[in-house]
Amino acid sequence: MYDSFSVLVGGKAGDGINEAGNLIARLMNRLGYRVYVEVDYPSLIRGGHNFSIVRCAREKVGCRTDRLDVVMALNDETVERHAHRLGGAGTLVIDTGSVKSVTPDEADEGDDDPSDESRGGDLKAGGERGGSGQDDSEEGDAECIVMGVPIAAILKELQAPPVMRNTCLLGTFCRIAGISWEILEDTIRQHIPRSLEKNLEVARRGYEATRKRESLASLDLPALPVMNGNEAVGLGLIRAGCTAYVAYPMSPSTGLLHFMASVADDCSLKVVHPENEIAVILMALGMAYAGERAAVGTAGGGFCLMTEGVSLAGQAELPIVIMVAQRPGPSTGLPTYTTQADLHFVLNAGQGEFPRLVVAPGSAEEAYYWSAVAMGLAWRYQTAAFVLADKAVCEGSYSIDIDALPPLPEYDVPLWDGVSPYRRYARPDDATAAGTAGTPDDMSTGASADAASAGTSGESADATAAGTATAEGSAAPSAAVPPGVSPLAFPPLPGEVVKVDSYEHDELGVTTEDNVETVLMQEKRVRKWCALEEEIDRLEAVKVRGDADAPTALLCWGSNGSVCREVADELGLRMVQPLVLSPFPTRQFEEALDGVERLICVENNVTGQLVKLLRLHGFDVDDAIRRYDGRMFSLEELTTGVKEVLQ
Amino acid sequence: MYDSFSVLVGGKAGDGINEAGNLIARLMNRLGYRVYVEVDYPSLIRGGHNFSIVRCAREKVGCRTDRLDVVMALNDETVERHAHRLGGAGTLVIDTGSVKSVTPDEADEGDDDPSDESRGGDLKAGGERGGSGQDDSEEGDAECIVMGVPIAAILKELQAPPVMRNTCLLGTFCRIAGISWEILEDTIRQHIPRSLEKNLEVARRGYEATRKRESLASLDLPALPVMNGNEAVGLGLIRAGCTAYVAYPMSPSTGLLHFMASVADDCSLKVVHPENEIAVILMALGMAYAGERAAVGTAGGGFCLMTEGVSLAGQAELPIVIMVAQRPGPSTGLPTYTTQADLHFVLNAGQGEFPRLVVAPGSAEEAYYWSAVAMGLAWRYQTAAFVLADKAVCEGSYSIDIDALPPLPEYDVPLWDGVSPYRRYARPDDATAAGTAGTPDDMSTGASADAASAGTSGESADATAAGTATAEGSAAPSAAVPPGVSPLAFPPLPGEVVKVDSYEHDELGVTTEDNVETVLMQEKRVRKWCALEEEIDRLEAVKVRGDADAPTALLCWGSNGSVCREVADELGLRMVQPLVLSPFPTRQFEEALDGVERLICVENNVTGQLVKLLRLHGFDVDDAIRRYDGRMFSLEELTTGVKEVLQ
Amino acid sequence: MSDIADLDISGAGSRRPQPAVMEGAAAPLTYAENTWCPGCGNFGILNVWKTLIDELADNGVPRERIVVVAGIGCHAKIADYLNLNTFYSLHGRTVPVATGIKLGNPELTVIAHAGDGDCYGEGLEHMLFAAKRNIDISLMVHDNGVYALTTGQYTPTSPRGFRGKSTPGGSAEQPINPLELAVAGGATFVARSYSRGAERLRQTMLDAVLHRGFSLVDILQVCATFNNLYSYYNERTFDMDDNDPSSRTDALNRIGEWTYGGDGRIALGTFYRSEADTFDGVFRDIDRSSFDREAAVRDLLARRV
Amino acid sequence: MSDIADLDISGAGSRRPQPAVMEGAAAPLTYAENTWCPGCGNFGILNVWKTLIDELADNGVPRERIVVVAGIGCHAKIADYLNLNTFYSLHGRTVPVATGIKLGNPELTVIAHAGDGDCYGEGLEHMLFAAKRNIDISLMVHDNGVYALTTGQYTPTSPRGFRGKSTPGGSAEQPINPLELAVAGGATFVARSYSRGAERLRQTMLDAVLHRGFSLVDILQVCATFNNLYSYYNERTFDMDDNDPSSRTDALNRIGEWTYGGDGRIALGTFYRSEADTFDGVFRDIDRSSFDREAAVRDLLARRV
Ligand SMILES: Cc1ncc(C[n+]2csc(CCOP(=O)(O)OP(=O)(O)O)c2C)c(N)n1
Ligand SMILES: Cc1ncc(C[n+]2csc(CCOP(=O)(O)OP(=O)(O)O)c2C)c(N)n1
Ligand code: SF4
Ligand code: SF4
Ligand SMILES: [Mg+2]
Ligand SMILES: [Mg+2]
Repeated sequence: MYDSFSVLVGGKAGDGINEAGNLIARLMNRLGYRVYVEVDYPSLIRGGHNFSIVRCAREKVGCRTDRLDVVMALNDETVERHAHRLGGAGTLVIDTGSVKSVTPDEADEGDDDPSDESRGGDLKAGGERGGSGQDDSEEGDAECIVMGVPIAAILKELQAPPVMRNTCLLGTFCRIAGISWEILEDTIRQHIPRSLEKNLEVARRGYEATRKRESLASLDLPALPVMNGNEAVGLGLIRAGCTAYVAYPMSPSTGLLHFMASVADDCSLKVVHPENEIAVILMALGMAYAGERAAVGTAGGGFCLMTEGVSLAGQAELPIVIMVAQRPGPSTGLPTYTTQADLHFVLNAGQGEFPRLVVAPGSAEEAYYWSAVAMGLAWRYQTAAFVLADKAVCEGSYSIDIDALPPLPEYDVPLWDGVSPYRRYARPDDATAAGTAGTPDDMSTGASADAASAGTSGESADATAAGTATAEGSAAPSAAVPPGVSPLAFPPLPGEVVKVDSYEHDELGVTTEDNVETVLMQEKRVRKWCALEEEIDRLEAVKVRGDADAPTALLCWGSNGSVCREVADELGLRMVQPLVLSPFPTRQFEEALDGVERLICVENNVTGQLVKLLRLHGFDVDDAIRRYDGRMFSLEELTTGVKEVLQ
Repeated sequence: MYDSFSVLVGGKAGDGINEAGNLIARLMNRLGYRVYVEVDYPSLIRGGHNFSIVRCAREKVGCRTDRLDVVMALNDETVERHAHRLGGAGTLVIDTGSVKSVTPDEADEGDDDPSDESRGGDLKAGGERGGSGQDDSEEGDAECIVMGVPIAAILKELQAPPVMRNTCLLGTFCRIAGISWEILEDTIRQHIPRSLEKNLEVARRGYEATRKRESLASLDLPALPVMNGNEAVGLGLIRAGCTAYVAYPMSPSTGLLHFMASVADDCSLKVVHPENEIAVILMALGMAYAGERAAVGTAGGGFCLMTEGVSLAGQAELPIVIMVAQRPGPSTGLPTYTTQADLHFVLNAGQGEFPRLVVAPGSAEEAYYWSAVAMGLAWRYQTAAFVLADKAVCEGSYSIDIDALPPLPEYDVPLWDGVSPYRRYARPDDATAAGTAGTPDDMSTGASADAASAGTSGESADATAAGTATAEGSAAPSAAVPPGVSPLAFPPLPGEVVKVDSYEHDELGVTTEDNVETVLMQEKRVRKWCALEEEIDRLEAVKVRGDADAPTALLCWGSNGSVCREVADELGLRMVQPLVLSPFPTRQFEEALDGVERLICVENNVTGQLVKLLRLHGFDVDDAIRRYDGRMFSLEELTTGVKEVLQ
Repeated sequence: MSDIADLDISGAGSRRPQPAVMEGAAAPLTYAENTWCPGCGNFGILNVWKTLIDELADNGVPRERIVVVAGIGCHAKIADYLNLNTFYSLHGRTVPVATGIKLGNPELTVIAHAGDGDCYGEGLEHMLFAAKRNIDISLMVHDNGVYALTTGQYTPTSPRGFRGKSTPGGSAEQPINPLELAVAGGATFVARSYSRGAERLRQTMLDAVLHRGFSLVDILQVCATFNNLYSYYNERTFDMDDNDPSSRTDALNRIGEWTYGGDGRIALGTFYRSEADTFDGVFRDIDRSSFDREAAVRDLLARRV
Repeated sequence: MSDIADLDISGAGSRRPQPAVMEGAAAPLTYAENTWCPGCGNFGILNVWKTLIDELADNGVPRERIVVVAGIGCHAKIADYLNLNTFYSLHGRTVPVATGIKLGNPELTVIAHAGDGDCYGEGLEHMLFAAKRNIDISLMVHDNGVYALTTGQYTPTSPRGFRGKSTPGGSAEQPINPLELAVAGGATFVARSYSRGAERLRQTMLDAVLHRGFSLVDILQVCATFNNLYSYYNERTFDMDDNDPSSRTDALNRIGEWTYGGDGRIALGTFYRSEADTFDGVFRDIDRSSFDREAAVRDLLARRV
């Protein structure tokens, strides 16, 4: 089912490896393949080893295979580190101008018959050649066919600029893969429209320099857009009404800033890049006060500087979407690699207690959908909503099909009726709530001794806190005003004032230090939180794939969603992936685990952050598979790892 | 056992209420009483209602009682809010110049016989008159004796400045309490040495204006110093070698800055107040690099700005002590009130995974002891150590007896031997550790599939990670170099360099993005963490008081330690208080709960942060009592609350 | 069961405090009790607001279009007192908040009230970037030379030797000259005023608010409790009447006459004023009326096939 | 069982990478591979260091007393390359780290290498406070007018209209003039240099390091990849030889001649230099030799009885 074809392009930083990978991906996409591109590069502009792995399949995929079909090497290091991953039928393409460690096999040019005709449309399954690390060079040289292309010479001859190296590579790839010149030309026309003629000439020479090795047939599937997670987050935000994006560049979130800036004019977006991350979040909150749907994006260190603003959003009840793109820490760490080590930081960032939504998408599609949800819920509940991404999702490119997603929920924003005197922090539901339980006297001090046992029996909190709104509007729950939520309005408002406050405050938004008022406001915020918990239960907050009845389940979050799904499919396991991490979708999770006897948690961190989150919600994990070197799991690595655990 | 005597002084902000309370405390202290002073004031400089409650007892106490013996009112609000807390035998003293709502009872001045001679040395137990809020004014006026002192008139007559109002009050208090003029004079000589004669004159007039109501005898106990938590933290830091304190003012941590600044000259301290909290922590880390034992202090919003520095301390392995003083949030919240709502923020602040120590003292003595421990362990393990305090501890004043504490552990700092080439991040124990378990191949990618099951069986992690050092030096464990710790050295170091780095790095401190090196460094940090976990197990990291065999236990942390101990003693319960919250002292905690059938958790927050921490470590709580209006529990409130839970 | 707070949090309603009654939409002040110390210079600034509201209306800024942003400190309580749109923000962060509001809706008139610790200390960079961008907001700094609300420490404008609670031996630092920094940073309106002298202060604040672009008014606001400089200022301040606010050089010279300490005479009034494009201008033209989000998304996707 | 990471984390030792071998204590550079782009101006700065080390030694600063602090950005890799004491810190935070090191041990000579995004953007306030305090550290700003390591966005010194990836339509902001801000902030040594012209750069860096007090050298460092200004600078730069660095007015005038963009000529050299007390001086006298901590604690307690 996941039979796939994998191409690796490797070279030095500055060689345009990333773009080359993307071009190949787009080309395969035109043939109807679903693609996934993983990019691996160090934090520097030139030099250093970069590579891009393009995996193509009939089904949507989201992880690399160790086994490669084609390796295109622009430097010796690529040959050294990756050529051994090629199977016997694989092809190593070298730029003869820069690769010196191997020489091309005797080329019988013109022979266009591939040795393996059966390949078209019937890709080999990866996984036969498991291995433990993508740059592990111990397995010795592969026995594959080596083909040479004198890229520099070609460019020189045609007086083409160095950037056209990629076009040349693309031509070469097409010939090897048995893709027709027409499709290649088409792709170039769309994606490299500048200097078209020259590009076509260069591509032609790359095409002619090699010979056919495979026959990748067109599939009868529609071509899908290819997009990385950063762009998909942007798209989801825009879809859900985002009008402003504010950010300071920081890997791996920078792509979202670049994307938003590039589409600002087309999408009526205000994009601002201020002096630092403190200014970022405070500007965004200022915008929210004025009625703009603002989002911000950052990574670890930049997020640290935003935490004070996060807490302000909690107290002032201002909506904001924050994308946090995880990269390995602590501190500056490994800026261009991946991790899942900021979960508990994001769950707890900012002083005090207030509602927050945390969603963790694991692919471009999920990034689109859940970013839109985050924007909708941030505004409906007037609080901070996080899109917790990781580098693998942000910078990995995926085929994306938004029509395959469930329809996006449309979230109402409770607005002021324009009649009653405007109070920014009105608590219209105080009275309703008061009817339910508790004695006034306890609550006057915020001490709730008698409510305590309710906490452990666990019934009354549910019934009261989150129950009020649904009782009133259960038919169209998202249209009613949720408990704890005050209707919004924005200045100018003739005859009224809009006051927001970082201090504890009364309903108008005037500072108070009164103990009763404090209790009421603390509880207002908790009521919103409980309502938000109910709200997310209406979504598919926990995804179950693979064999939904299998007693062994792989559990994961974020970018591991794809690789786990594939391994689960392959080994006949269940795959469980919570998409919402706060409020935790306990009910759905329980349901997802129904019948599970063994739970294996897969994460990219060292302390087991999802395991800890689950323990907090009463779930135990049986086994853990972790990786914390900044790299993703390959399909084979995880398959082997899971098999070992299951032995 | 806790029979006590309580005096409340109330007035407007700016009236010097705090100082008045402290003077009374010092006076009682000279009589051999143990005192506790709670201060309650809003976040403003003038106006608004302030009060100080001084509670005196034979035993050490750390919470207020609702029942009051003497109320000294400098404004009508004090009478209105607090007079009803006086018992029939209580005394209300009013400044006749400013209090108009009541008039003094017929005063038969000169009658020095108290109505209740038996009182001296045999204080009444508080708690008979339970109530739900300290400023609850619903119970109607108390029937007590009202005495008047014309403070303003006295000062005017003697041409004394307004600050001497407190001296006058003190005189009045002494007469009422039956304290001899000699003791009063003595206290004034020590604590108000400026304008001594004038002060004595004013005190004498206050003394003579009223009459004796009690006879508080001198106890035959030594007088103890009275100190608030902020000062005690400072003292502990200084004791443990602190050489620099860097801070930006923020309630309720400001007192620590003021204290350190005031003793800087005497204690060879470098005290710096920089432009903001970002500069604070980065300066402190710069100092640590240069060899200074630096500490910083802040509260919620300021701590947000330090989180990036916290993570830097983790990666660069720089020692630092951070006092975080909790005040109610979110955001600016209630700056001068108390809470325990930043626990999980502090436990998780900063991107990435690295060791951190979090101690939570609940009194001045604990603040002293655990701040010293924090400084010692920060340096021994080269990481961030937190003193997580709350306003109640920081600004509450306690009798402190450092000789009653266990001796302070002296923590060795592993230093460079001066011989081998210096490597700031040397991992001498790699080899040792490698012998124990795991296959190299897993670890090369940081994927530890086969180690996973060990995690759940829970044996190997212990044996390997934390075991290496103790095996080598079990006799004097704190002298050996703990696993994962690299010996320290500071520039200048002729012939060597000291490189620290916020990126992932190799042993010398040069940046790396290598996957193997990354894994080794991640594991080095985890090894330190596990060693730290072992280390804290050698301390009394979990305190058990009350009836240590009782099947019902009150569980708490921070400032609730005192009130819980008292309630436990009174109701025959066990009291359990973890002093270390990270690494969590699981073993000791388990032991502390041995035989417990019912666990009641008392906290000042709304979401139950300690409950959640316990759940994370496998412990469940049966009942919860919480308060989240910014105020502490009084003895009576908590007693009532616990009784209700137990019904 | 909810995992959020395992508590029943619903019982407080019946003890709900009655909100204090507002005097009506036209009143300049809310019901909030004023807690500044007697003699505090902040009263002078608040009083100016009472007339400023109407004056602004006369100048085409109806009160509902005014937004006041405050930091944290004594000065900031003005947010509670003013019966206007307000954003009571964070210590040191008035400027980015005000900038965001202005960018969010350029039709609003945004005025930030900040403290000297707040805006010349904690968040100095923001003021300089507001100046650089020439964002059309006004910054009123209640410059009392002290962190007042935290009970008296030196600030960036305290003179060397200032004995605050964090520098009991006297501060070792020279004060900054915030006006010089603002001009160097690109501010297009820079003035100094004094919390005493309502008419002068009113005029300067009005000019600053009506100025198109970033304006800074450094208001010598006396803290009666922790840094009582009334007599110092009364002796030294004077109204400039001979300066040329259009000349940057002249402005810098006049600004340099007094360096926040010492014996110089203290000029009050507008030092500098110029015209330049504003940053919020960039966003004025955005018109979303015909923007179809679904179509835009599909179009962006199509480009990535 | 440990609660920290329920993993066996001990197996990696045998794959331990061999640390690269250092050329010895006397080598100016470490074994770290240089990854700057060909033609990058950072090479010019690194090259100066090779001779600067010995020159500083000749001037009484032995190499072990030198500490180099770096931010995060292309410039900051200098921390890896230099075989000196280094603190590779955070983006925007070189100055407080350098300040802390100097306060921690005033005998050290502390030099911060920062980027323009780093130190004029993210953490601008710190530079101004270092100037205010006149802390004896030197700040070398690799001013390439671009966030290079994050692949090309405008910085505070990029000219208006700069088309970076965050401002594809052109930046709407005027650049700051960091030298003017530094002088306004109180810096006692302010210079500009160019990554081309080793001799000039060496002299300026040496002067800055030897200066007692806060010194700023704004180095026009060309980013060959994202903002190649070689020909722009080559045409416009010249060495000042007629200026009076002791005159603040003269300095400000010369600094104002070129405002980080446009067609002015670009003066290189030292604009301003003056003498003043340094902040680290306050802490020089601390002598802890006879300090008995136990006794001090008991004494402080006794005062509180
Ligand atoms: C991030 C942060 N740090 C510190 C504080 C504590 N704080 C509140 S007000 C204040 C000082 C205010 O001084 P200033 O800005 O001069 O205002 P003033 O009180 O003098 O009007 C400080 C430090 C805070 N609220 N937030
Ligand atoms: C707090 C924080 N924000 C953002 C980043 C991401 N970041 C790394 S380098 C850099 C830009 C560096 O630009 P500059 O300081 O000019 O240095 P250059 O690369 O041009 O030498 C940024 C924004 C970071 N590391 N930390
Ligand atoms: S402390 Fe100072 S600034 Fe604050 S209200 Fe009092 S006088 Fe005004
Ligand atoms: S990107 Fe620019 S600054 Fe960075 S190394 Fe390359 S040329 Fe130098
Ligand atoms: Mg101030
Ligand atoms: Mg730069």
